[in-house]
Amino acid sequence: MDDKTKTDDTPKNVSRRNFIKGVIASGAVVSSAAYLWRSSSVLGQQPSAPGSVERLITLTVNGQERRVDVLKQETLATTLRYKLGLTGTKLGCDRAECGACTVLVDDVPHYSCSVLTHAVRGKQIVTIEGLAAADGTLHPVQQGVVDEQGFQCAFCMSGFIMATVGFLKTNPNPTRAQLAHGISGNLCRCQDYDKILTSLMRGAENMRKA
Amino acid sequence: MDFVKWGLNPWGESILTHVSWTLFWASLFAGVMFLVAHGSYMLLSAHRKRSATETDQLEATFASLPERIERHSLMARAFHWVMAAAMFTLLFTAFLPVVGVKFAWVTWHWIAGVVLTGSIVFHIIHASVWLDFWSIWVGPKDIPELKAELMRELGKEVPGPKSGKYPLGNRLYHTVIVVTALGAVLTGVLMMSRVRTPFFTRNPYLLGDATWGVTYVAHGLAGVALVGLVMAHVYFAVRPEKWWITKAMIVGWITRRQFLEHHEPDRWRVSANPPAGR
Amino acid sequence: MAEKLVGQNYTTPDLIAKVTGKSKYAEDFRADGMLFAKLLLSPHPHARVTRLDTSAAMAVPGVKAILTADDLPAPADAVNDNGQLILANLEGEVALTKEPVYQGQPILAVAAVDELAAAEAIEKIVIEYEALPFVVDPLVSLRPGGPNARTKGNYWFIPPPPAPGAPPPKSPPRPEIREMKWTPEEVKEADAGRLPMMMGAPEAWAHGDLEAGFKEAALVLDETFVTPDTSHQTLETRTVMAYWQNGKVHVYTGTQSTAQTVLGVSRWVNVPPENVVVVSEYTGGGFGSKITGAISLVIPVLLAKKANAPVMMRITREEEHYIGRARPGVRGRMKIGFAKDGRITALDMCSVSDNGPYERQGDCNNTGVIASLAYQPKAMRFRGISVLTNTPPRGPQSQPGGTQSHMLMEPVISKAARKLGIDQVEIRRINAPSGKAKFGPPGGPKQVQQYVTSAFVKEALDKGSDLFKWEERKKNSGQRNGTKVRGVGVAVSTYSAGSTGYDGLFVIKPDGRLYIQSGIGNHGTESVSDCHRVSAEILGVPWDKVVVTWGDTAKNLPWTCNSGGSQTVHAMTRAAHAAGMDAKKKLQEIAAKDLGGRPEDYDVANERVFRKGGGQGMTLAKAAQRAIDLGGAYDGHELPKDINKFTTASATALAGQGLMGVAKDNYPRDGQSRSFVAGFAEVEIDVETGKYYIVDYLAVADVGTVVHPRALGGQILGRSMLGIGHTIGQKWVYDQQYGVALARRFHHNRPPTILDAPQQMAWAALDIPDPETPVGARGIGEPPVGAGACAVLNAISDALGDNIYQRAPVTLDMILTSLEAGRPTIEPLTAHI
Amino acid sequence: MAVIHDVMPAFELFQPENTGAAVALLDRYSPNAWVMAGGMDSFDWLKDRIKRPSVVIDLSRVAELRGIKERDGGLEIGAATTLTEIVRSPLVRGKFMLLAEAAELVASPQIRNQGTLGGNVSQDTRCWYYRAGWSCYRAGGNICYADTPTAVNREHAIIGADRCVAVNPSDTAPALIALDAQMVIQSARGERTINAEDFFVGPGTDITRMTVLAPDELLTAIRIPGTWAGAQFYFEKVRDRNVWDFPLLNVASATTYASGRIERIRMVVNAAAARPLRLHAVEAAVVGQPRSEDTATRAGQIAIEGAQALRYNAYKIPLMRNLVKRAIRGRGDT
Repeated sequence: MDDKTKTDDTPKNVSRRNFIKGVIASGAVVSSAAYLWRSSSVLGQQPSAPGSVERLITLTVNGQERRVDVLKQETLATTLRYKLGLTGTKLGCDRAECGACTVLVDDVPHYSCSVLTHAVRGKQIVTIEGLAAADGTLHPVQQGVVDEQGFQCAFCMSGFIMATVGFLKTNPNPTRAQLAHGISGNLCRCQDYDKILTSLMRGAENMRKA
Repeated sequence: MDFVKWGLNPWGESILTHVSWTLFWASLFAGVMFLVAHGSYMLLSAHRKRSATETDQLEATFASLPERIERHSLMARAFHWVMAAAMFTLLFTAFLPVVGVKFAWVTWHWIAGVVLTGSIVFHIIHASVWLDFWSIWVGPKDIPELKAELMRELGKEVPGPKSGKYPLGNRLYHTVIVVTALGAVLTGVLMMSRVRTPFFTRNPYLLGDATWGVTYVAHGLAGVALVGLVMAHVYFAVRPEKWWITKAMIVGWITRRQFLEHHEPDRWRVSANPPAGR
Repeated sequence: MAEKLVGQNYTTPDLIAKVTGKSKYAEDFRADGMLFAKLLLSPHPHARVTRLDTSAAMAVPGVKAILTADDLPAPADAVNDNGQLILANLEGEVALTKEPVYQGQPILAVAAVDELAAAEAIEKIVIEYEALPFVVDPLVSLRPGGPNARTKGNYWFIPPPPAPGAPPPKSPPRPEIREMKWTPEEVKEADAGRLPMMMGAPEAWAHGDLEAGFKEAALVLDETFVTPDTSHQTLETRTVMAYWQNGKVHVYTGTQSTAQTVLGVSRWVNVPPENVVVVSEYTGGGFGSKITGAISLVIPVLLAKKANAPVMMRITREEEHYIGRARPGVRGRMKIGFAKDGRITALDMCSVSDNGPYERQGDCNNTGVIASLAYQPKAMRFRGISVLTNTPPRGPQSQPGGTQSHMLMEPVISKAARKLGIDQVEIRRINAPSGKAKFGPPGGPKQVQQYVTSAFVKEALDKGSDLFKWEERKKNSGQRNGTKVRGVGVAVSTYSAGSTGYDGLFVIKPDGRLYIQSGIGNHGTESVSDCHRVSAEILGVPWDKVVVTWGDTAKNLPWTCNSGGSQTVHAMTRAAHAAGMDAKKKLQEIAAKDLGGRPEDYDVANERVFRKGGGQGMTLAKAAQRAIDLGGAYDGHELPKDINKFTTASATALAGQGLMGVAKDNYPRDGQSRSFVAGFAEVEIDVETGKYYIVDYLAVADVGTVVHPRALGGQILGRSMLGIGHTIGQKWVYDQQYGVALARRFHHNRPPTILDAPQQMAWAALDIPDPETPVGARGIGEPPVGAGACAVLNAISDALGDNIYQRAPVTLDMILTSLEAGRPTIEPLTAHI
Repeated sequence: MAVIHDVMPAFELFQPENTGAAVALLDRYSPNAWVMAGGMDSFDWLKDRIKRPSVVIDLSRVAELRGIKERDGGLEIGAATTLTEIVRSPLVRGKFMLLAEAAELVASPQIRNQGTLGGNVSQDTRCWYYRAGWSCYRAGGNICYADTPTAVNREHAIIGADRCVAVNPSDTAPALIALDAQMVIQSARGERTINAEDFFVGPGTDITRMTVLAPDELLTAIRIPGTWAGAQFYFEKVRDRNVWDFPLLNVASATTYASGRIERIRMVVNAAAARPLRLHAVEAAVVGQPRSEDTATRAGQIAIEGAQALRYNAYKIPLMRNLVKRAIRGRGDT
C-alpha cells in the first residue's frame, strides 16, 4: 500500500520515521519486567524531534519513585503491568469500556488503558497493590469485599475497588444508589452487581469507622 | 503524486475511490497554457478568410441566396445554451468545493446533471431527425480540407475546399466533447444511485466495489478534462475573428457574405428561400 | 459434628489474593525471554487464501517466528474413557486456517520481542483471498438457492439411531455436513413472517398424542419468536502464555476446569496428557466459553515450540468477539394448546438455531428438551435444525438452549394466561414439574423418557409470590401513571444440575492439617473450595486447618468434572463426601487397631477419632502419623482400583505423607439432576421514550441443600442478570452485504452495566435436599439465566400488552415504534440487526 | 497488506506548557499532527491504527486551557476542563445547570474525569461503519455503508443526511448551543470566535469533518454569555445502557417565561443529524404561547417535519417528537 495514497492521509512509514532508539532503564524491577515494549529495536533510529518528551522518566507509584523507560505512545496500564510488575491492574478491553484498569491519579479514578504514561509524570499514582498497609492490613474497602465475599471471578475487582476508593474521597457517606452511580464506570461480566455493591457499601462503612 | 486515490473496502481490499484533484489543477493549467499559446500565435497567424475578390465573384454567382442565411435553428440554439448552463453549474458545483469554497453542492450537481443528460438526449434525437446529422462529424472526406487548412495556417494562399456548415476545428472539438461529456453523463447517471434522489431508492451496491471505483475515476477524469475543454471553447467563442459564429449561435443567422467568405457553397447547400422569422 | 461448614458463609482461600491484586491470571505471568504473539485475522466471512508472502514480516527487527495453518497437527482420532474410538471431525474447528469461514478467524500468528514489532510485521504480510459464498443469517441459507456457509452444505447430518436390538457401532460415524433447503410452502410461510414448521428438520422427536392434545385445547396459540446471539464476553479474554521445558508443555490460561483442560491441550496440540501442565489459578470468567480452555491456546503453544521461547498471546477485546464464543440465537415457532385451566395439552415446536461455522451446537435440541421439562406438555412434537453460518463459532453459554427455550415459551404462556384470565403464577404452577417428572425425547430400547431426581417448582413459585407480594403488585400492573406504566412478570427456568463418578483426594498430615487437592477450576463460582468443605465437615476439621491446593495440574490433582452444565457442586460434593468417608473409615480402623474394639465403635469429630460416647481416642495428627507407619491403603501406597488414572498418578505422588482420603463417587442416583428457579420482576416503562427500568427482581431457587449461601446468592442474581441482559439489550449486529461484524465492542454489544441492573434484587433458596445425592446439593449456574430474561420479558408484555415484541432484546426503539403502530414493528426473522 | 486493529503505532509526542507553544506546534506539524486532550476519542483511532498522525500534541500540561472563570455576566470555560470539573462547578451549577446536567450524562465517571469539554464537542461521529476504518465518504471514499438496503442504521440520522448518514454524538454540544455559547479558536493566524451553532458542519458542506476546526486550529475556550443565566432548562438524553452509551437522541432547551407565556426559548436536539440541530421553527412557533400540553404537542409536530427514516431508525422520529414535547411540557410523570 506504500505506493498508494490512503484516503486517511497516512504518512508513509510514520513509525519508521519517528521511532526512537531507547535505552532500557536500569533498576532491577524495571529491566527484569520490561516486557512488551522492550524493543526499541523496532525500526528506525532517528533522533527525537526537538521539544518532544524524553523516554527515561520518573513516576510516583504507590508512594515510590520509579525510574522507567517509556515509549511516546505507551499507556499507563502497559507501564504498570509490563514494566513495573504491578499486574493487579487488569486490561479487560483496552478501550475505556470496562474499568478493569482503573487506577487513581492524584486521587481521581482513571482508566489507565487510556492515559499516556507521559501525561502522569509528577502525579501520584495508586494501584490496587498500594492500598493495603505494609503490615498486610487491608484497606477498609478491601476488607468490606472480604467481609461480604463480594465479586466472583474478580477480574474486574481491582478496578471496582480503586473506583470506590476514589469515589469515597468525594462522598464518604453515599447511599447505595449514589455509590452505584459513582462506580458505574466499571463492568462486571459475572454480573454480580448486587453482591459487589453490598460489599463496597460495607467497605464505605468500614472506612467511616476507621 | 498519484493520479488516483485508493481506499479499503470492508474486506480490506484496495479499491479506487477518486481521481486525485491534482488532475483538476493540471487541466486548469493546460487550458490556460493553450489559451496563451494559441492567443500569441494568432497575433502572427495569417488571415484565413477568402480573398475579397474571390468572394465578390462568388457573391455574383450566388446572388439568389438570401441576405441572411440561417446557421442555427432556435431549437439548436436553445439546446446549446441550456447545455452550456448545465455544464457550468456542473463544473462549478464540482470544483468550487475542491478549491475551498464549501457548500452543499451535491443536489445542485445532480440536478444539473439531469438537465444536461436530458438536453443531450434531446440533441441526439433532434440532430438525427431534423438536422444534417453527419455534417458535424469528421471523416476521410475531410482530409483535403485538413490539408488546405494546414497550408493556410502556414500562410499559403491555397484555393480549394473551404469548410462545410461546421469548420473542421469546430467539428473536431465537438467529437472530443461528445466523448468526454458522454463519459461524465453515463458514469454520473450510475452515481445517482449512491445519493438520495426522487427517482429510485438509493442502492450503493448496484455495482461491485471495483466497478464503482472505475466509475468514479472515469467520472473524475471526464470532469477534469471538461474544465480544459470548456475553457478552450469559451476562448474561441470570444475571439474577434470567430465572433460571427458566436453571434450566429445567439441570433441564428449569418450574412450571405460571411457565408461565402467562410464556407464552400457546394458543401453547405443553402436553400434559396429566406429564413422565416424563426 | 464440631463445626457445621456446609450451609455456612466463610472467606474463600482465594479472596485475599484477589483483593490485594496478587492473584495471577494468565496475562499476569512472565517468563525470561518471553515473546509476544499477534494474530492476522480474516477480513472475509468465507474465503480461500490464494497468496501469502511473509518474507517482509520476517524481516521486521524483533520478529522470531510465524505460525500458519501448515504448522498445526492434523485432526486426530481419539479414544474415549469407555475405550470407544472417536473419529476426528475433518470439518471441525481449527485454530488457524487458510480457508476462513468467519470474519475475524485467525489466519496466522507472529511472535516477536514485543507487540509493536509483531503488529508492524502483521501489516507487512502480503495476503490475497478468493472470496467464497457466505451467509450470516440461517434463514437466508435455508431458502432454495441460498448460500451455504460451508462448501459441503449448511448443517450437520444426524445419523439415525441404531435399530433396536442391533449391536452398537464400535465408534460413532464421522461427523458429516449436508445441505437442507425449505420447500416452496415453507418459503411462503417465511415470507409471511412466520417461521416454517420444518417437517424435514434433522432434529426430530415427539411424545404423546399431539392431535388429541390440540383437540382437548380451549385455546391454541401459534407464535414466532427470535432470541439474540450473545457473546460470553468474559472480562478476561482468552489470553495464554506457554512454554516448553523438558518435553513438557506448560500452558498458563484461564479455564473453567483445571484437571480436564489437560485433555483438551493434549488433543489440540497432539501430545500425551502426561506431558501437559496446565496452570490456571484464577480465571476471569467463563460462562461456558472456557470449559476446557480454548482451542486458540495451541497458537502460543506451537509458536513457543517454533521460536523456542515462551510466548504470550494477549487476546484483544475485538479478537475476543471473534474467537471468544457466543450463545446461538434461535428462531422458534411454538404452536401451543391450553386447556381452560391453563394446562398445556399440546406443544408443537420448531427451532432454527444459528450454529456458527463449526461443531454442531446442542442449543437447538435443548430448546425442545427444556420446554418439555419446564412446562410438562401432555403431548409434544419437536423439530429443529442448527444451521451453519459464517459467523464466529458458538459455544455453550450458561443454560445453553435452556435460556432460548424459556425466551421462546414464556411470552406465549403469559399471553395464554391473559387470554384465559388465569393468574400468571397459577398457569406456571399448573404446568410445573414435580417429583420424578419425565422430560425430553423417548430413548433407549424401551423408548421411554428420562426423569429428574426431584423438582419443587410449585414450592418455589409459592415462596416467590409471597416474598414478592405478587398478589398486591399485580394489581398495579398495566396501570398508567403520567407517562409511566408498570408491569410485573414471573417465569420459571430449569437446567441440568449435576453429574456423577468423579474422584476426591486429600491427605491428613501429621501436622493435623487437612490438605485437599482440588481439580476444580477457579472461575468465580467458589466451588473450587466450597465442595471440599464436605470432607472437612465429615472429619470435623475446622476450616482454618484446611489447605486447598488448586490451579496447577503439576500439583497432583484428582480427576474432576468439567465445570460446565452446573455439574460441579453436585458431582464434587459427592466425590468429597466419598473421600471423606474413606478417610473416616481409615481413621476408625486405625483407632480400632491401636485402641481396641471395632472400627464402628469409633466416631470422628473435633479433629479427633474417639470411642463413641466419649472415652479414649487420638488426634487426627497422631492418626496421620500412624497411617504413614501402617502404609498400604492408609497413606496411599495402595489405591482403589476404580479411581481414574489421572487421580491414581496424583495419589501415588502424594503417598506416604499422611492419611490419605481417596475415592471415586460410586453413590447411586435415580434420575437426572435438574435445578429450577422461579423469577419475579417489576418494570416501569416510559411510553414517550420506550425506555424502561427494572424496579425489582426476585429469584427463588430449588437447588437442594445450600452449600455456601453468599456464593449461591451471587450465582442466582449474577446469572439472572446475564439473562436480563438478553432481554434489555445484548445482541450481535452483522452487515449482510459483507458478512462482517458491526458490533465488535462493549458499547456495541451492550452487556448490562451496574445502572442497568434492577434497583432492588433479592434471592431465596428452598434448601430442600435432593434425595438422590448424599449432601443433597444440586448445581445452580444455569437456571437463573432464563428466569431473569423471561421475568422481565413477561413484565413488559404485562404492562403494554402482547403487541410489542416478537424478538429479544426488547429495546426502547422496538417499544416506541410498536406503541405507535399498535403492532410489533421490528422484522421478526432477520438475524443480527 | 494485512490489517490489524491493535497496538498504537509510534508517534512523536509533544507536551507544550502553554497555548502559544501548542499552536506553534500545530502550525508546524499539521496536517500530520493530532491534538490530544482527554484522549477518549483519540485512543480509539490510534489503537485501531486507522489514523496515523506522525505527531501527537498532548494538552495535559497546558494549565491555561483548564478552569472555569466568570466573564462579563457569563462564564469562560477552558477547552481542556474535564467534564467532572464542569459537573461539580458551583459557577456552572448556579447559572447554567443545563450544561452540568448534560455533562453528567456523558459516558462513565472515569471518562468524565478525563474527557474534556472541548473534546466532547469536537469528537468524531461513532458510526460503526466509519469507525471500522472502511473508506466511506467521511473517510474520503465514495460510499455510505450505513445507508444501503441492508445497512443496520438504528443509530443514524433522520435529518440533514447528505450521502453520509452519521450523527453527532455529543451531549454537551446541544446544551452549549441552547446557551448561545461561543467557541474560541486559536491558530498561528490568530484568534477567532464562532457561535457554537455554527461550529458544527453537516456532510453537505464538509463530509469529512464534524466541525469548522481547521487542521492547524485549536479550540481553546468556550464562552457562555449571561443571556440565559438562570433560565428554565431542560435536558434529556435517551440511550440504551445507562452508562457509556452515546445518545440515541438528546434534547436541550433554555426557556424564559413572562406572565405564564414563553418569552424566549432556544431548543436543540442532537444525534438526529450530523450536527446538533437548533430547532428555529419550533422556537418561533412557541414564543408567546402558554406552557401547555397543546403548545408542547404542536412543537413536537413541527420539530419532525421533513424527518426521513432509514431502515432501522424510524423510532427516532416519534422519539424526537416526544422529547421536544417534554422539553416544553416537562417529563410529565406525576
